Parts: sequence; C-alpha cells; structure tokens
Amino acid sequence: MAGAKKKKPKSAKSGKQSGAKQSASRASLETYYREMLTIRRFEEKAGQMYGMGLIGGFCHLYIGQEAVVTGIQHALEPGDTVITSYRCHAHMLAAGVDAKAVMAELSGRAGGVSKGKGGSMHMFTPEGGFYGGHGIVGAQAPLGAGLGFAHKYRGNDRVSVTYFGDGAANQGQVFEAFNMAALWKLPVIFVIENNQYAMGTSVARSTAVQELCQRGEAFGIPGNQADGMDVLAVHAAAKDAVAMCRTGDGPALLEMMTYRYRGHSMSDPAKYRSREEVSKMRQERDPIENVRRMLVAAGHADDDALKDVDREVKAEINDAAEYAQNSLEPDSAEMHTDILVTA
Amino acid sequence: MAGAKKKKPKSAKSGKQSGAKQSASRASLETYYREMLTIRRFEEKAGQMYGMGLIGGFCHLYIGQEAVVTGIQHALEPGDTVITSYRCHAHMLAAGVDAKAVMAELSGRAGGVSKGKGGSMHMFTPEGGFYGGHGIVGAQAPLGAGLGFAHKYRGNDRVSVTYFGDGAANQGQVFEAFNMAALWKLPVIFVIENNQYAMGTSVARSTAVQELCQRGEAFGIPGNQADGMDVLAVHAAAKDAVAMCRTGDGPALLEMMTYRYRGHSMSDPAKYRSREEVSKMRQERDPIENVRRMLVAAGHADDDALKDVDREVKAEINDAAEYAQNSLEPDSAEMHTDILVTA
Amino acid sequence: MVELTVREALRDAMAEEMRADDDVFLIGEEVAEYQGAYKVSQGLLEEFGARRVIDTPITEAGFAGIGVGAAMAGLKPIVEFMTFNFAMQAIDHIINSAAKTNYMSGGLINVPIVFRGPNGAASRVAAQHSQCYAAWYAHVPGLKVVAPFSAGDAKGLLKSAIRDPNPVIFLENELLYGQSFEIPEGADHTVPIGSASVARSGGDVTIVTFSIMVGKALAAAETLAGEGIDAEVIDLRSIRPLDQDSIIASVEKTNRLITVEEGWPTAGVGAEISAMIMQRAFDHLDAPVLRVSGADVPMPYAANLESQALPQADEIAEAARTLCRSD
Amino acid sequence: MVELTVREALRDAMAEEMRADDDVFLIGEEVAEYQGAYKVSQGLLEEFGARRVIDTPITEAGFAGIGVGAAMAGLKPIVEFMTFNFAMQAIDHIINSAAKTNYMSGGLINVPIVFRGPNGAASRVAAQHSQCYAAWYAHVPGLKVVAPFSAGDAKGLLKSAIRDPNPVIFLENELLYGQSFEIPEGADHTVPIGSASVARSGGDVTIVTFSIMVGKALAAAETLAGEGIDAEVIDLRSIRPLDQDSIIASVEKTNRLITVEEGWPTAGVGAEISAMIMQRAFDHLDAPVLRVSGADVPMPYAANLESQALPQADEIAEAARTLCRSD
Ligand SMILES: Cc1ncc(C[n+]2csc(CCOP(=O)(O)OP(=O)(O)O)c2C)c(N)n1
Ligand SMILES: Cc1ncc(C[n+]2csc(CCOP(=O)(O)OP(=O)(O)O)c2C)c(N)n1
Ligand SMILES: [Mg+2]
Ligand SMILES: [Mg+2]
Repeated sequence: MAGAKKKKPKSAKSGKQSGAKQSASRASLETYYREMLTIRRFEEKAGQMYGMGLIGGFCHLYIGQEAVVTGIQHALEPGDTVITSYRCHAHMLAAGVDAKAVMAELSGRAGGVSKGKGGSMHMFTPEGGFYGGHGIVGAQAPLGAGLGFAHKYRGNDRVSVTYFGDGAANQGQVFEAFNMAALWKLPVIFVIENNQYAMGTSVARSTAVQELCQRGEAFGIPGNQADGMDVLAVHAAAKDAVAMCRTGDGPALLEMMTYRYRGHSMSDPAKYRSREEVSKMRQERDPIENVRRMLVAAGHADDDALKDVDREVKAEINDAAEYAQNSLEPDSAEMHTDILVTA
Repeated sequence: MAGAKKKKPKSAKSGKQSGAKQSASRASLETYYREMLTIRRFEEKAGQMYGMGLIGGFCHLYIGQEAVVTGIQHALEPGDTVITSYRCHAHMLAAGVDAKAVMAELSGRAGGVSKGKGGSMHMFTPEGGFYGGHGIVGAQAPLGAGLGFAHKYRGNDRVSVTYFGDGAANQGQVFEAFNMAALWKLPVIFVIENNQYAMGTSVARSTAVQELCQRGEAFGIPGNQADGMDVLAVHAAAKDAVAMCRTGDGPALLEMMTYRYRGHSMSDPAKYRSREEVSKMRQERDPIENVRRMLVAAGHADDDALKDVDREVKAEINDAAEYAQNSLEPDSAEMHTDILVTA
Repeated sequence: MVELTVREALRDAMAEEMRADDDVFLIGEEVAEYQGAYKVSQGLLEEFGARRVIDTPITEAGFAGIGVGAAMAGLKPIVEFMTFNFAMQAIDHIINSAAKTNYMSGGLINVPIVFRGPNGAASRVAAQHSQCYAAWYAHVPGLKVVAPFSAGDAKGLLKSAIRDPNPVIFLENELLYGQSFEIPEGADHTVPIGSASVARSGGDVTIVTFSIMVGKALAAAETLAGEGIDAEVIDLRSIRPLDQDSIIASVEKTNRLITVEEGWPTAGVGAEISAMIMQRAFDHLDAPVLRVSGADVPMPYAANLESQALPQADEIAEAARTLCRSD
Repeated sequence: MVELTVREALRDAMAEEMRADDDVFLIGEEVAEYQGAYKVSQGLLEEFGARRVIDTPITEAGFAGIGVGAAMAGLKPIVEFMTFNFAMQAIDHIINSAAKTNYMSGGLINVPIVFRGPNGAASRVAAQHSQCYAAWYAHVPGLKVVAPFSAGDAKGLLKSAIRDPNPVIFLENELLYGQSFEIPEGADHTVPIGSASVARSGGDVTIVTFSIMVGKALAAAETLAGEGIDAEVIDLRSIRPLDQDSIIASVEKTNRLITVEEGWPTAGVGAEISAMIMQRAFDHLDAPVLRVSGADVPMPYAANLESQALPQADEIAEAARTLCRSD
C-alpha cells in the first residue's frame, strides 16, 4: 500500500484481501513491463515536449501510477468500456491507441486522435472502448455509470470501468452515481486512483475519513482497497470486480493506493510535499521496478533482455514524438467542423 | 419508528437509542400539544384556502410531521439557526412567526412575511433564526452548513439545524456538505425528515440502502434514528445532537422517521400508496394524538381542557386566514423593489 | 386532422419513437410509476416497461450524466427534467459533457440525447421555479434548442429531436400542456429543427416569439386587427439554430419588428434577434426593433405581480402601436 | 502611482478588505496553502490564518452553498472558483440561492458575497476550460457582474464588490494576471460597480468591450490611428448593471459602434448592447452595430485554431474599417 499512514479500511463486503502476493506467468510479467514502460517513456517525452513548448495548456502526467491502468486493462475484454479524467494519456495507450496519435493530439496536430481539437485532456477511442478524457473533476462518474447503464440496457455482460481521483471522490455527483448504480445494479467498477493528492490537497486535508473505499457502503457498494503500485495486486482486484459485474452483482468499488511522482500538471511546482516523500516512493515502490525485479528474480529476463525492451520502447516513443512534430496543425476550416453531426 | 418495514440501522456511533420512552413535564406536554395542533390547524386551513383558490402555486403541507419540528425547536436557543425546504410553514410557526404573516404570505399578500413575493416555499425570519424556505431539493444542505460555518467563524456556540427530506438525502451536494461539515467540525445538525416518500417515490425505490442515518458515516458523522411521530423521542435525540454540536463535536445527523398524511403538494393525488397505509398511520401513530393521550393518561388534562385549547388554536388560525384574505395584494411598484440592496 | 393536447402530443411523440427504435428510452424523476410529474409520460411505463421508462432519485447531475454516458455508447436517451429550473444542477453535463464532446473528440463521439421538460413560469411557483432558460442554452454551440407552441409542433419537433444525433434542449411550457390543437394525422409527422413558422401573416409589423408567448402574440394581433394594424406573428419553434431568413423575410415586408419572450431581457433571445436584424436588415427597418420580455426581476409569487412580470397581450399590442405610430 | 500586476492588485484588494472587516473571508480550492491555483491569494493564509483563508475539497456546489449560507448569516465571503467553468457545478446556488433570495424574502435576507475567479479562455486549455460566462450572468437580475481589464480597476472593483451587500460575479482573466499596470496609490482606491471608463478617446468609431479584449481593442485602435481612423475604446468594467449612458454618449459622438467580446455571439453581451443602442440611439447610428465575438464553436485546443477562435486585434480593426467605409 502506497500510503503508509493509511489506516486499514473496515473489512469490505467483498472480503478480498487484495494486497496478497500474486503470482503471474512470464508472458504477463513481460507484457506488464513493456506496457508500463511505454507509458512511462511516453509521459517523460510528453513532459519534455511540454518544456519545449510543443505541447500547451494543461498536461497531467501519469508517471508513478502505471500499474493501475495496466493491471486493470488486462482484466477487461473487448466491448468493456473505460472512462477517466484529464489524466488520460496512459488510458489511451492501454486502450490500444498508437502512441503517435496520442502524442500528435497532445501537440494539437491534425494527426491527433481528436484532430488536435481536444488536446491532452480530451481523447477518445470508442473502438478501443475508451470514452475520454474529461476535464471536469468527478463528471466522469455519472458518465461511466451511463456507459454501464448502456451495457445493461443492451443485455450484454460488458462492464464499465470508471476511474476518478481521490479529490474527485468528494464530488457530489460521484455519490449520485453510486446510488443509482447500486439501485439499478449496473455493471460499473468505480476505480478511485488514490494518488494521495488532489492538486496540492492531500487526502487528509480534503476529508475526515480517509478510507475512500468505504464511500460506497452507504449505498450497498462493497469497497476494496489494493496496492496500486503492484500491478499483480491491481490485476487480481480488478479480476474479482469484473467477475462480479459480469454476473450482475455490480457495481463494485476499488480504491487503488498509488502515487504520482510529478506535479499535478506540468505547471505545478508541487511544493506541498517533500522531495523525500517522492524519492522514497520512487525508490521503494516503483511499479515498473517491481516487475523488473520479479522478472529478474524468476529468471525470466536478464539485464540485456530488459535493455532490449527499453530500447524498443524508447524507439517507439521517439517515433511518436517525431510523428507529432511533423504532423501539421489542423486546417483552419476544421474550426467549424464537428460542432454538430449532420444526420 | 414510522416505517414498519425498515431494518434496524447499524448501531450509530453516538450510540443513543432514541426510540426509548421519554418522560416530560406537564408544561412541556401542554406546549407540544398546543404547538403541534397549531401547525395542524394552520395546514388544514391552508389546504382549504388552496382549494378555494386563495393560495396558488405549490403548497406542501406538513400534516403528520408536526412532532419533528416541534421536538427539535424546543432543543434550541436564541441565536441557533434553522433552514429547510419548501415544506416550511411549520418551521416558520415554530420559529415564532405570527400565523397571520405566514398565511398572508401563502396568499400572496402585502401583509405576508415576504411581502407576498416569496409565497409558500420562500419564507424567512432572520429574527427567529429561520433562513427559509428553499425550493431546490437538497440545496439547503450546504446553505445550512454555511450557517453553521458562520457560527463557528464567530466563535459562538450556536448550532445550525439543517432539515431535508428522504428524497433530498440522495442529492450530491448533501454529501459535499457532510464532507466539509465533518472536515471542519461545523456545528450543524443535519435532520433527515424521512416521511417515506419523495413525491411519488418511496425510499425503497430511490436507494438500495434505506438506513439514511448511515449516510454520514463515510465522513465520520455519527447517525441517529428517532421516531419522528413521538415528540419526546424527537426532543431527546435533538438535545443530544445540540449538546454535541455546542461543544464542538459536530456535525450530527438525525434521521426522523415520520409520515405525511397529505399528498406531496396540493396537486398530488398520492396514488402511489394505499388509503390503508395512510389511515393506519393516522390512527396508530399520530403525533398529536400521542401527546393528547399522554396528557390525559397523566391526568394533566381532561377533554374539556383540551377542547379549550382546540378552540383557541382554531380561533387563532381563523384570524390568520381572515387577516390573509383582508390583506391587500402588494403594490405594483413592489415588483421592482428588493432586487438589489442599495448599500 | 385530430385534436390533441400538447401533453398528449409529447407523449405520442415519445411512444412512436420508442416503438420504432429500441435505443430510445425515457429517464427522469417520476416519469414511470407516477406517469410524469405533469403526466406527460402517461401510459409509457405500461407500454414499454421499467427497462425503458426509468424513475430516478432526485439527482439531476447524476441522471443527466448517466444519460449522456448512455448516449456516448449509442443509446438515445430522453432525459426529463421535472422542470428546467432543476437542470441547473446538471448544466455542466449538458454543456461540458453533451454539447462539447463531438467537437473535442474530433467527431469520434456524438451525443444523441434530448433534454426535455417544462421551462419558464408555470402559475404562482415563484422565483426558483419560474426561470426561462432559452437564452442561456441558445448561447451554446453544440446544442440545438427548440421551444414549440402548438401540439403539432411539439410532436413533430420532439420526434425530430429524438432522431437527431446531437444534444437537443427541448423547452416545454407547463401552462400549454393542457391546451388543445389540431394536429396532422399520421405517425410520421415531423417538424424540422431550425425552421420557424408564420403563425399569422400580416403586413404592418412582425412579432417574433416562441412557446407560450405565441398565444399571447396571436391575441395581441387579434386586437390590433380590430384597430387596422395587420401584424405578422412568427413562431420561432427553434431558438438554435435560429431561422434568420424567415425573420428577415418578414421584416423586409413589414419593416417593423417586435420580439417577445417571457425570459429576462438582458442578453436574451430578443437581444440576439434585434442585433441580428440590425446587422442583416438595417435598411429595411423603419423603426428600432422593440423588445418585449419578462420583467428584469426574479419571479414574484403574488398573483398581481406575477402577471405584471410576464408579457401580456396588452403590452405586445401596445408595443405594436408604438412602432406603427413611429413613422 | 505604483506599478502592479492584476494578480497583485486582486490580492491587495482582498487583503485590505480583510484587514478592515473581520467578516470578510476567502474560501475555495487551493486558496490557502497553495496560495491560489494561479497564485492570486499569495500570502493571505500567512497574514490571516486558516480561519479566514480556507481550502476546500473539490466540491463547488457544496462550498458555494456554504458561502451563500454564511452570507445569509451576515458574513462576507469571497468564493474563489479555480475557474468559472467549474462554477457550473455551483450555478444553482449562484442563481437560486444568492441572486433570488433578497427578492424572495421581501428584503429580509440579503446575500453579500463575491464569486470570483478566471473566466474565459486561458491558453490552450480546450473546450471545457475556456468558456466565457459573462452573458449568462449578465442575464440574471439580482446579480452584479464585473469584468475588469486593468490592475487598478481589478483592485478598485474587487474592493467595491466585497463591500457590496449583493452577490457580485467577479470575472477575471488568467492571461491578465501577470500583466502590469499603473495603479493609483492609497488603500482606499475603489471603483464603483456599474460605471464604464473611456480607455481611449476618439471620434470616428466606438469600440465597446471588457476584460482582456480591452487590450486587443486598444491595439486595434493604435493600428487604426495610423490609418486615420480615430477609435474610442470603452472599457465596460461592469456588465451588469451596464453603463448604458456612457455607451450612448460615445455613439452620439462617433455614430458607429463595434462590440467586442471573447464569448460566443448568440445572446451575448454584444447582442444586448446592440439591441439597447438600437432602442436608445437608433437615429445616431450611421451604420449597423457590428459584433465581434469568439467563434461560435467549443474552444479548440490546437494553437492555430484557438487563436482563430478568439477575437484578435486584426479582426477588430477590420470591423472598424468596414464600419467607417460604410458611409
Ligand atoms: C469541477 C472541477 N473543479 C476543479 C477543477 C480543477 N482541477 C483539475 S484536476 C484537480 C485535482 C483533482 O484531483 P484528483 O481527483 O485527486 O485527481 P488527480 O489529479 O490526482 O489524478 C482540480 C482541482 C476541475 N477540473 N473541475
Ligand atoms: C433539484 C430539484 N429537483 C426536483 C425538484 C422537484 N421536487 C420538489 S419536492 C420533490 C420531492 C422531495 O422529497 P423529499 O426530499 O423526501 O422531501 P418531502 O417533500 O418528502 O418533504 C421533488 C422531486 C426540486 N424542487 N428540486
Ligand atoms: Mg489525486
Ligand atoms: Mg420525503
């Protein structure tokens, strides 16, 4: 669990101890490693490009939280849907979108997934089951419940994964979504990515009871807390929640204890926490380093093999950055398209 | 407890069993009786006047719920503040406003407390500590927290009583208010007047967990459920909550199990429940009848004495109705006053 | 032709579209078992069942957001607000989630949703329950905004709105629900969004209005006819997109324009029309455009003040007289 | 005269009023320990402590409602929205709880509160973070709405707003925070709400605008001066109440009017001014009022489209040329 000072939550109704050690096949460890590394390198590059003025506006990096989206995405199947906040680059990559199109979007280019109109906070891939990319804190909670509503309405067994942050967890509409999701038994997995801070506000300063996984209990939604720095723990918790929701026993609530290494967005100097806090987390709990250690310990990979992966990932990200920079700005006529759909 | 089918709530943190039998002095029983009767007769008259076209728009009667506001008001002291929804006639009377001014407001006359501009849903008496009278379901929850905030800010030991309904208890902003009230330890008593229905929607149809008194637990607010048809139980629960809040241990949450005999408003035919349900409640649990029985059983009053009270109350209400009908409509120049205060 | 109330017309529109398309559903407070707070959804639960006619808790932000999410997934929700006053709780979803998503996604995700319910003043429901939101929604690109008067337009526009792939704000009026109108027979009567109609033709002065004020404008026109002033009444039906050409065509004929709306004047629908006409038909105006609107005050409860705060036929007629005298 | 940024001016206004009146406090997201998301409240926590400078959870409806409740009780809250986009979550409290209560209570309960924060586009923050709310709030009786350009006006108006017994919407602009202006010395520099100022006087054409667009209008006026067109630039400063007389006085002199706003055109502030001028100064107009506004689209993210979507000095100058050529 990332937040060392957190109290143990009241036993959740689902009863799962998600922090328990999990084992995983070589193939999945390799996949996790590569995917998490791709996210990390992508975000590092995005940070650089922001610094160079090639990306504008807000830019919220996911560095440190890679295990969350990676572990959950691997519990999903085609047709399942995902929605999150502005902190969505990783979710786009996890949904299978080419890093090129994501980086081009961050750069506001015509080759971006949203043609450059949405930017860092507003990216979507209905094909990949990802519905954005929303800038209003907490608004994605009812939207995600609506995606789950659509699954149930259509009578399929698909699930909706609805991510939001620890700060968003205080938003009124989140509780409204909890209530209706529980009342109607919607197949929605609410995932609180508790990275300990909402901008400069720590969880302790935003609520009197810090066990956010209990937030659904008053509506009958069992809560489960997992170590969001451990991709195996994340995956295990997600699998349980998905199974529950597929069989009509949703909704579920997962609190993923995680941490962001960078500021809230590129313009945040992050003075509200100490360097020590951050570097301790990086050194002791880094999700990618964790998997790397597992790979090496199990004899699945040596340094050379891992370096190869590193190199490949780096190349992919460099290509994406190059693609983005070479993509043109949208044609000025695009300003007036996509306002309304003409039937 | 009014709702016979309700499950026993999880033991609330304050641990009080508010349903326990309470005793009360002759004087308080007499006071309760007269005050509750005044509310009932006032509301009956308002219903008649609505039928005659003398009151327009919405008109939400409090008949059946009299014990709630009466029991709570007697736990308060000058300087404490109260706020509620559109169902506010009784709260005005309890705050000490002359029935004449209330009835004149319902009638849209210049003699009304709001000069006829607010009507049935929008009445206020800052002098009496009552801050309305709000038409937007749930909006009074943050407003009431704000009144509590002001008490704390001023460093006095006054409390804010913030009423809302079982339907309002699902509104997101109510949870936002809970969270901040708990985080800042505001002296706010949130009172859920659970009259079993929100318009035509029973509690069971609006939420999966019907124990509304648990709604604050995720924020650390202890909940307490009391029999809202028993003025003594209400009063006892209120006294505890007030004491808590006065000494800085707020906020508190009280769920008052009560019932409204009439439709949601005058235009509601109330087809969503059976006649039997209503008449059973009236016969077995009527809050005024309850006190009448106590007065008689204790030998404090005989039928004649009670009839005297009845007669006096009726006369007061008739005077109010007459006053309202004789009061003029507001001067047409009033349309343009009170939009802004000129400093 | 059959005679129908606006209430029935709205219900029929929903029922017909729900029969035709399983993706269409109705969600809101008291829409199912109660049959609608104003009985607009009478019979729908019985015909379509609880899967498609869904009562919600009193949580507008929540259920509007759920509607938008479902629409993103391709369903076609009709979200009923008990009144549009309560839609302020949900307005972020209407604007930020519904209106802007097609654009922000570069056209990848559209939001086929209808937000409907009574707008503006009912009778004696005071300031918090009587606001007209036409101007606010008309302000916002990415939305379509309609506000019918007659039962036929209510039905035809609601059917168009449900079929429209964009978010549509459908502004009804509680006082019109019980009003009866002749209505074309046949299930597929639709009215295109964005086209005004001439409710009464005339040559002396144009009165442009929408929703309940069409009735008041027609009453004013009757009075004026008796005085030899021949007023043309244009029922906008849609506020966004605005049928500018129809207004201009009328002004080119009458050279005088009055706008009438029940909402507040400042930056209202009348302001837009006045500014638009100035830019596009300045030389055709014999006199400045006159705006008749609700008084610039929160709605008072008292019967006399409420009626004074709303445009009445008298006031409209008087504006027309002023305008026609001015040359 | 001293030189101050708008950011400092706003901070100083709050600090001075907080020193003078213990009832004034600041509440909002990141206003205390973080010193404001845009550093507007720099130093206030240190000076006034956590009792009066209060960080909130991200719950706009909740803390705006708490602010209104506290104001009902007689305190004088300054509620900061991180941006006005997020105030949509709280707009019911701004309109129904704050703006209407004095009226609904027949004057018994007033609401002395300031809602402030950045409004409109910052740089590249896309559709959900770039909306201008001036027209919406200007629509509503019971509110005052101000939107200063210069640091001096920012300070003077914020002080007036805090002292005002009514709810005041105080629209700032993120891009102006760092801009420096000369500002009158002395703690009691206030600017009355409801009065426009002439930012540049001229005789050929009037440009009426507010907030960041004042700068662009002044730039356009410079260009025009070089071409022999002498533009008068009026900085509205207040949107509601609108200083109609100042606009009319200018139009009587120049006979030509351009409105400039960064918000959307439909039912915007420019529409209101255009309609008002038509009604009150029709005969003084040599040409129709021209409206320059933000494009009628959700704000795009791409740098080129964003700049295209916002009024630029060029476009304003071109409008002036069109107008001056038209006689
Ligand atoms: C309704 C709303 N209020 C405020 C903001 C500004 N804001 C953007 S992100 C953020 C912090 C959110 O924190 P959290 O929910 O913990 O998510 P994280 O950024 O940590 O992923 C804030 C206050 C917003 N976008 N929307
Ligand atoms: C935000 C909002 N939504 C809907 C309404 C319409 N409405 C008025 S009262 C009411 C029912 C409220 O029920 P409850 O909270 O239980 O209070 P009660 O009427 O039983 O006292 C509804 C839906 C409203 N006034 N405000
Ligand atoms: Mg966070
Ligand atoms: Mg109720």
